[in-house]
Amino acid sequence: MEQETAEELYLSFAGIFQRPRPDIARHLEELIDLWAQEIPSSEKVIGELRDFCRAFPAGEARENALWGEYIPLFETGHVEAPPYASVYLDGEGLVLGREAEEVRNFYLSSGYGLGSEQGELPDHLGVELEFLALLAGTGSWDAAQSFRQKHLLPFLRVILPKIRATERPVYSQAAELLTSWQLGQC
Amino acid sequence: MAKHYAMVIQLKKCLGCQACTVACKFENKVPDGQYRTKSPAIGPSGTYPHVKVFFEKQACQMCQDAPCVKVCPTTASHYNKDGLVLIDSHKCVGCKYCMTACPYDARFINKNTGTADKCTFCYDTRITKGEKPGCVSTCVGGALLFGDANDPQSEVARYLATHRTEVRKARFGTRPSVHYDYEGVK
Amino acid sequence: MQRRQFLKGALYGTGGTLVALSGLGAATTALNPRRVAAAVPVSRKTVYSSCEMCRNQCPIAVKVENGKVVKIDGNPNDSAFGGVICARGNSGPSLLYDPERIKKPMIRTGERGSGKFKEVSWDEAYTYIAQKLKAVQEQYGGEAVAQTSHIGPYDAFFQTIGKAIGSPNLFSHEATCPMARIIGLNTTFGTAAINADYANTKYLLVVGRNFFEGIHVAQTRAVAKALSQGTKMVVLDPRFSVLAAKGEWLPIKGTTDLAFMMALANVLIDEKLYDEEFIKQYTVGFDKWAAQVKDKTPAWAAKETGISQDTIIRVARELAQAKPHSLIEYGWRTTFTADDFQLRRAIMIVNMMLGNFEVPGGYYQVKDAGSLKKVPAMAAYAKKLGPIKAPSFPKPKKGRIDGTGEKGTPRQLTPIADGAVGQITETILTGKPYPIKAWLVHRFNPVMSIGDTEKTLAAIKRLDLLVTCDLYMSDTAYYSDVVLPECTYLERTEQVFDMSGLTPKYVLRQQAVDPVYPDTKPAWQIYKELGEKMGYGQYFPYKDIDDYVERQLAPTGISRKVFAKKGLWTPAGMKPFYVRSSDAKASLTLLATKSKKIEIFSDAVQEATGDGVPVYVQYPQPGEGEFRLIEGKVAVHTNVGTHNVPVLHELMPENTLWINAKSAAKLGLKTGDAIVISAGKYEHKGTANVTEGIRPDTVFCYHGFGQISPQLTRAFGKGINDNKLIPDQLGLVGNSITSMTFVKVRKA
Amino acid sequence: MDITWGAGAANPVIWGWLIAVYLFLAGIAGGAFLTASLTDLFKKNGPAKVIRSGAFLAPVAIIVGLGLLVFDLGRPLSFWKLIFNVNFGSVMSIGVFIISIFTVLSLVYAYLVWASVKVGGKVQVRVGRAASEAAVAEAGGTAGGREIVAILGALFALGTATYTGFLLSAVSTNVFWSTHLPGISGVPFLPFLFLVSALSTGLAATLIGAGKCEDLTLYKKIDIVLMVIEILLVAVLYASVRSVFFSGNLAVLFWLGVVVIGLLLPLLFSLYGVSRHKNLVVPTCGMVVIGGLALRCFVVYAGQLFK
Repeated sequence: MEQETAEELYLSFAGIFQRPRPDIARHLEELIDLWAQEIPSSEKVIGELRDFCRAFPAGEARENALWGEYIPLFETGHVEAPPYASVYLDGEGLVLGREAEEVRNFYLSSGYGLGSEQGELPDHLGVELEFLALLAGTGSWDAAQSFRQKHLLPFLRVILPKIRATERPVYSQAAELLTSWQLGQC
Repeated sequence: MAKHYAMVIQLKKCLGCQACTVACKFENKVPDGQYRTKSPAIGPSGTYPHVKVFFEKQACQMCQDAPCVKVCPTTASHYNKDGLVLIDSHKCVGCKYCMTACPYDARFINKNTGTADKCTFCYDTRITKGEKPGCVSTCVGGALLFGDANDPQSEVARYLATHRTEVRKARFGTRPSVHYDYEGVK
Repeated sequence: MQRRQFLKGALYGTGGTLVALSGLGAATTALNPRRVAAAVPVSRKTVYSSCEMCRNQCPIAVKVENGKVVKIDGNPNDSAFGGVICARGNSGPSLLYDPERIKKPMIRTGERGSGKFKEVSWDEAYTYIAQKLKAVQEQYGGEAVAQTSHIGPYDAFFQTIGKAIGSPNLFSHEATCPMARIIGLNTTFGTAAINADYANTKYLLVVGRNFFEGIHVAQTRAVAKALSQGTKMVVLDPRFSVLAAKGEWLPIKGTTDLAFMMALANVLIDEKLYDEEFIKQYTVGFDKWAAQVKDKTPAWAAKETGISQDTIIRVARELAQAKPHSLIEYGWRTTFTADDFQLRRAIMIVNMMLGNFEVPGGYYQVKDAGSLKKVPAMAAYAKKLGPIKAPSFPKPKKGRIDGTGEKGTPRQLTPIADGAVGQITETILTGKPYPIKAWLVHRFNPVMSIGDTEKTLAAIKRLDLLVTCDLYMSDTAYYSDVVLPECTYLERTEQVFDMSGLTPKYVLRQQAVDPVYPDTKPAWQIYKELGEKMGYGQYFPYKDIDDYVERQLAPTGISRKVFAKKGLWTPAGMKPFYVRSSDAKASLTLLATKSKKIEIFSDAVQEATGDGVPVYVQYPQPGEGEFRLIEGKVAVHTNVGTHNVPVLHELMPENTLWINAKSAAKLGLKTGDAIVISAGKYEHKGTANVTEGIRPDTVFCYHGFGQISPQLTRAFGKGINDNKLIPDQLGLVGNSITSMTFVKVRKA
Repeated sequence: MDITWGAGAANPVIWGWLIAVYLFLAGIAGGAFLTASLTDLFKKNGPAKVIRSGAFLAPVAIIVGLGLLVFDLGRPLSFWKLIFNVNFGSVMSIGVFIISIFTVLSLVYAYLVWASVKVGGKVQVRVGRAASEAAVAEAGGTAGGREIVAILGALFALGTATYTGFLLSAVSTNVFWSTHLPGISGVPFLPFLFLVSALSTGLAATLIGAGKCEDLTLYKKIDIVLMVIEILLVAVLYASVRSVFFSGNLAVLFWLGVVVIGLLLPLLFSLYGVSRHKNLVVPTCGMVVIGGLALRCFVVYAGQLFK
């Protein structure tokens, strides 16, 4: 896969799995186009995503709809799938475990730190994807591979099935697409 | 003279408050849903209004004739230089033979490591630093005494010399180092 | 490529979560996280702070490794704690790192109760709240805003908002818990700062309190210490609590404790066993009390209480024999009956008949700076904290909705800082005496704590604004318009607390780690920022909490470093101080009553209720097929606040209904059976726990379970929500009444 | 106070059905190997199908069994540590060596039998293979190496079958598992029971595998003897331990699985079959095998559920 495409894909998923934001919500259709083009996927998944866009035209309604799914999925709702790797990989079900520390150190060793504005934990799904986009963008393939193998994939293997199982619009489809792109299965 | 660490549990002072249960979890990073020490309620017995209940702290009894050490196929379970039964997790394969042999149900397979796990009297984290085990130092009721039974001046040795205590399941001849004082509860 | 530009702009621009570190370019791609991890030295420190897994603020020592809390112990520098902390205190890291905490301010987007929210910035949240409050204020007046909190350091900031708006309707949770005791003490001693010296008592009679399940580490340890030294303990409780298991259990009929107290007084007078000298020198109104208990014989009390006459006489004699080192415990949650405060007064009056005031093993007035100043020999130890000077608040235009402070009514006795929190829902629903349209809630959960859950929910639906600040999506937060995420106690510093006992003591809660979720904030900051947004900045005249602490400490000469090093301050060289330990006739200059006497007969109570000494009121007992529903605490949970904390939830995920074996047999119930508990208006499902450890006419469950916020994913719907069954009924002084609900039980 | 605070009770069953099946398969392997090798050694021109069936069954059963055992480990990938850390006081540690050697021997024996079949079946011995293989192939048809492997293998098969009993009986804190032979306190009971059951089930499984073939009367008679011994042993067990072990769900497993299906019915079938010269091998042996599995499950669970 080309460097640019990889970067774009990572960015697109980072955008979706980070907290809902007006600009991402506005450009959701473009993300769907990108996925439809680059990821071998079923018509059904893309169709469901497009249905969502039709049901919630860009604007506040769409943002609120995304929040309505994001919060119970990741935040304080039913918390069906806490988006932090430590919760799964450290066995204690808590955040900021060893995995978070290792990921943070990885960022540091690559020359990145967490911005203070967003206030996010290092092992948030969206942040890890964003980091890979950065590496892909700068052509740091070795680092990207190493990070992907050690941190992203083990995380994706646990969290993506959970997100898919919730059947929440947008998120479960995005998880489905990310699964087929990163884990090579549908 | 070699050390012989021992614990005395004065059941009448145990409030069943579970401070020890939780302290142990954090001191030893025990995975969720698993415990190195528990303090279940025994009873209530009797009939209204003449009722009794007490709590019995249960953990590894640090047997001097330990069935777990005897059966362990890899010598992972062993006596250390201070006479404690410990597990070398590098040698343990998780065959659970020790668990079938332990009459006190003190062992479990650690969800994170896959190896047998149990109370160590906080050997590495505390007692080698001259501190008392985590459960002892957080005991709200002051029910737990700990020290070197071979040192006649120790609190434990003096207590054992002056009180009638019992060991659990003495019929198995395991010679535990954890002594129970049932005075006032039975 | 357009979308590429968009994506880059969106994520790498100002919006990016990750930023390149200056100096290290992205060129450093030779990655080896292990090496990096190894290169970072393990930094270890211990931060002395104060626990907040419940309200007792026990001093703790927080072990921090590489910026992460790994273990919490009791603060070993405090001899009352000796490095000990309870299960809840131990589980702090489980709360701190829980992925289910709320992390950002949220504004409701769906219907109330739909659970649909969006996350917003703090500024948006403040703006939203400020606008809504202004609207309410303009339309209905500042008094239409009610505020409730549990009670704690945050009140200094939280309540400032309401005061600045001009609302008189600020409430604590005290009415649902200890308020009757506070009033009992206020009206007898002129202050509620009366503590008991449990560790040194020789005989302890406990009235319904449960030190070993409702754990207050210092007091629980003191009681345990007394027991281990041979102190005899008698426990009056319809249920066989863990405390009862450690002493003599007297399963008293519910709501008849006052009869027991009066009979004790009757015996003590009849057999001339009370401390006449003490009564003469230090008290007023004893004759009126003596007249009141004259006919309250043990035989009479035996019928009332279900405890035999002989036992009552024996307990009275034993108390007298051990006096003055014997004590009758004054209670913790004091919400048994409508006139519960009179029971608390009666308990203290019988205590005074034992002459156990200001002696080891008895009661004493807290030796804080204020009281020590009144004792010349001790005045040097009094180091009063500095005030935080701010302009005075506007005077509320109307009186409180609950009548608190109204002369000539029982509510004149209600502390103005607490009020009758149970009144709020009634007022919202009826609009009487005037409408309440906005409700600010801080670390309190009215849905689960003000009796009648359904009524509270109905009231919430009538509000224009409900704001809740909490750690979790509590039941109340779930129905709120705005939810504000506070950071936990481990992530914030707070003002100095006065925790004086037999000596003065100050404790400081000190931030142990940076907020785990960076967008959570401490209360002081939240309300200062909200206040500033609303134009009330002048009421928050400090830069930050450190500035606040500096101002508190300035006049005392105590250095902040003392707290960094030890976590607390007590005057060096001062021994526990009992006024009467060496001189039984020493004058009690520290007494806070106007009469300078202990008021067995209280003019204030006389004025408020017409009963200057406690008068026995007979309350109904459960009829055939009915049970009195009582509730209590468990050692591993706090009220309704910890049931979703992972470790504590694991230890006790749900409660059961205790029912006596004989009563259960009549109903054909076995342990584990699904049951329905009916309180008439409402029913609740539950599980039966058949036991010998409860009166046959009583059922019991632990409080705080069966939570109704679906967003408390662990605790949701597990067990019995007793609060749904208990009506929102207020006692004379506004206290909740929680021991007078009768229920029927049937197999589900 | 049944539901109070505090940690709940742990699951009493530490070794579950995986281990029971492993013990069962190890027994089958031992019994099958013995059936094959003893036939091979002592019955000149014995039924080749029996030899073949037993020889092939043994390695398959033991390897599947070991697979289950490894799968049941807390750390399956570290099973090799069992070989490098030895505790001579531990029955399991010794057992690891017995079973490992037995597995190797059973594989070699199976190969030799397979090779001989090829020779017998006029399959060309390929030339140019490794010398050892050639030697083995050469030895194929006749005694020589195969005899040695058969003798050694038989010893280790005996060891394996007995070991499964010793593994449990060595847990001295488990009242049921460590039951002694009545009157002889030093001698554990389970090894005998498991050995007899192993022989019986191994033989039965081998006969099923052998299919229709020459006269099996001798095997059927041996099987009857084994069943009678096993019935006696089970009766002794029943009489010498507390009845609680045979209660609850386990009562069904014991009475229906072990006693009726595993012993009484096959015994009746066998007697009937032998006396009437009817071929009832498959149903009879099938029941014996099922009974053997039921016995292992019963013993493994009973020892843990009731303490």
